[in-house]
Amino acid sequence: MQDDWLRYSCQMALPGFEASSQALLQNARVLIVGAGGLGCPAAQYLAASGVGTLGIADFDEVSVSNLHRQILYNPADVGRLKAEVACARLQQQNPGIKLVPHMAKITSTNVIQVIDSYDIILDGADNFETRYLLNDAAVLAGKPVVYGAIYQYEGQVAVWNLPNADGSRSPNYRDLYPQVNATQVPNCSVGGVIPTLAGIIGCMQANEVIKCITQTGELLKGKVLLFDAQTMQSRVIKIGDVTQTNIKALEITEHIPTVTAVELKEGLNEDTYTLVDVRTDQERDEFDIGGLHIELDEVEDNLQEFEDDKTYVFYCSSGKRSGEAVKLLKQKLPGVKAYSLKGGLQEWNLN
Amino acid sequence: MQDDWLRYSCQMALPGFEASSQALLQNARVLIVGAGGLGCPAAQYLAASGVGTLGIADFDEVSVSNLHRQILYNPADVGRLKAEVACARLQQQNPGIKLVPHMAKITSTNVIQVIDSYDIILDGADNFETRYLLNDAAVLAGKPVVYGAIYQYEGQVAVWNLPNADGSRSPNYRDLYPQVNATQVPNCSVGGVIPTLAGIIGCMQANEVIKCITQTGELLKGKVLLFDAQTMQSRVIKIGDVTQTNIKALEITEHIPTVTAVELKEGLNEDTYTLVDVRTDQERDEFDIGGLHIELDEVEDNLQEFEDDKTYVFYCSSGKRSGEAVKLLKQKLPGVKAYSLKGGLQEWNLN
Amino acid sequence: MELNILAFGIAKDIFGAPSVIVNLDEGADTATLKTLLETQYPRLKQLASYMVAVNNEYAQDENSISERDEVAIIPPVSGG
Amino acid sequence: MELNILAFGIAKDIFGAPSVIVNLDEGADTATLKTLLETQYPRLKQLASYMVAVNNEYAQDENSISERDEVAIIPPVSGG
Repeated sequence: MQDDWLRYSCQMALPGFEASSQALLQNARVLIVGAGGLGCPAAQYLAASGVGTLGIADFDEVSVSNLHRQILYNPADVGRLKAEVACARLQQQNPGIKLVPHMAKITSTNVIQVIDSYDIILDGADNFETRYLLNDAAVLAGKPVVYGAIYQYEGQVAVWNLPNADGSRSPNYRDLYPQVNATQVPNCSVGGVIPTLAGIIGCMQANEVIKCITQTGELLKGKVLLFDAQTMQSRVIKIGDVTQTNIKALEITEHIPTVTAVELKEGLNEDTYTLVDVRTDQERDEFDIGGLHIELDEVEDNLQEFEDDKTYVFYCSSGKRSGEAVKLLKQKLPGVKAYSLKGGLQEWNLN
Repeated sequence: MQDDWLRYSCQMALPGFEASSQALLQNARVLIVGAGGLGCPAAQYLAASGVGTLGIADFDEVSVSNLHRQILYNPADVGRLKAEVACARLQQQNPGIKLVPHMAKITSTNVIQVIDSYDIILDGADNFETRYLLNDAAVLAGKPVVYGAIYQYEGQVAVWNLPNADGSRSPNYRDLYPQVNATQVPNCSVGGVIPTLAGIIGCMQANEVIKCITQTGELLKGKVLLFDAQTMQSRVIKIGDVTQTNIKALEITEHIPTVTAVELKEGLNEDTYTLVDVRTDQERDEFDIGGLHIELDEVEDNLQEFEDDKTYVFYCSSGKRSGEAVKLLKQKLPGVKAYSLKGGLQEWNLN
Repeated sequence: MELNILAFGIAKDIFGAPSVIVNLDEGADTATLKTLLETQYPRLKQLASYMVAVNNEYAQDENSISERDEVAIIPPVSGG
Repeated sequence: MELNILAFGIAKDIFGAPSVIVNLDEGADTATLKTLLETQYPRLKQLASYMVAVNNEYAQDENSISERDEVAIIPPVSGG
């Protein structure tokens, strides 16, 4: 046993976990996409257990409303880049591993290059676009994805795109959900999420990554686990052995035109923009900056509200839902000018 | 909504989770016993979610072999008291809560006083003696215990001693296991533990604490959840609605006589002590400091080896197993002098 | 037959309940169930896709369903 | 009857397998099963206590067991 492996002695005492298993962890390169509710706990345990190279991809900054579940961050970190803060904290936790921050947004242009230097991708994203992009890129590159997703009290975990003995591949995310209308599925800032669920699902993802690297246990291959934190019940749904999908190319990432809070304030003074609030009634009741109010999932049914000669600025709390609204408008009403308020009302209130 | 509640907005958006639920968390006082594999993740999430008063009870120091699963600690913390390090780290994570370190070992003398100022006890202990002590004290004091335990790839979670509508109490730990022979059940340093299991079970405990405080969801009351990280299967075993136990007093904590590594080295020079290694064959093969070799679970069957006129010093890696051996000897052979090497070989090798 | 349908995630909101009962011909296939549900709950169709699990297995459109089966509707989840 | 007994935790080590088959009279009670197992595996008795779960319910000594039941032995766990 190497001297510096005292740190790992309690996992190397496990039946089926040999010194060679620890060496496999040490040589492994894992990319965590999304350093949020799922990525934080997953990264902590992968760093602790000695995964040799850990990439942390997130272009977002720490915000106050993240802190109830994103346990790598302190209030003092608000406004700093998550990938940087996470890497610094994890490096203190385990100085013996290599941490690589990726601060650029993952798009169809860079995804293949980013995942190229990793063996396994942990999908802890908070939006469908990134999930599909990672899934499709991993299928094209022949790499496994350890998937996790949470909403309110329920979570999902699975391992996608593993090789079968006959050369075929196990199911991937598009076997489960071929495509999704993102404007119709609320995210955590709308429906909320219980922080402990993020911890449980993130740790389950790290668990599957370790099993995948060390080739121990039985992976969630061709299956998806559903967990309910309110009842503590879980069930495993069998999907199948072989993927039925035929993914040949990436979907091109759409550019979402944005305006900053400063630009918007100037523009409003000059009467340039029409505001559209896409938040819920409840959020609207608490605070708003005026304009139309059409909840994100109602925008598609209200396209007649938008006129070709006007310029619309959509807003929500963080910029995520307003971004989805702009994407929808670009697709359905390409003649209408639409922007998303960058950073949402959180950013607005800081300026 | 209070201004400082922006931090909690994503959990307050949950159905069934009101501003009053957040106030309940803020007013709650939770004692975490054991700031180890279970206590670290549980404390992180309880601090993050805004539990107003969090006590952290642990008399142990951070050691290198903790770091693979005890994610609040860095190598730079090795040798420092876990309760102090944990409280400092958690206070940075949430400056809006009160953290109370308890560095004294919990015994039958102080347990009632320690738990008195808390509403709920989270049992993240690493030994049976503390588990029974907490359980019995909580039953006597009428407080719920959120229990978690791990070994290798398997974990257990339950909530003990909740009030029923008719004034009776739900089952407690002694309904499940009336008593245990601690020398016969290996702990994590013998059998190992996968770090992600600690994370999953610790987060499940925090989840039950939050449900218990906010009175949401369905608690693991009268039930125990079993989780297997190798297969990701879990099952919930029904125990019953009402406890069948009748706990009237605490078992008195036995004092374990110890010698320090320095004292032992001197004593060995003077031929005062006979050493007894209670570790496994595998551990013995790697390194030993001589003496008899009787694995902890074999000591009871080899009592004839011990002579009344000799003084024995038992040793293991950390001092936990040797302590159990000394307790067994005091009980079975009260005429034999027996000590435990404090801090085990880890301490020996530092001196 | 009367079929009890369990709802997960956003399907609970769409159904307005954690489970709903639908009437279907014995042995009807998954596609028929989906069409019926999407007629009663148009927001389900707007999701673009969702999983139907029968006895904890992913159900293809052509799989038939019987009264004793446990049927669950599991929509996509995006949060992280 | 032949009864398949699932092992959890340290019981896997004691049995030397994740499950074992024992022969018992149909309708025998839990106490009889425990005595039989403790005779074959003395280390089980040395634990001082362990849980027998029948169909995911805690089995009292006097509960009888039938061939169709799922029986699990769940010993105590100390780690944290």
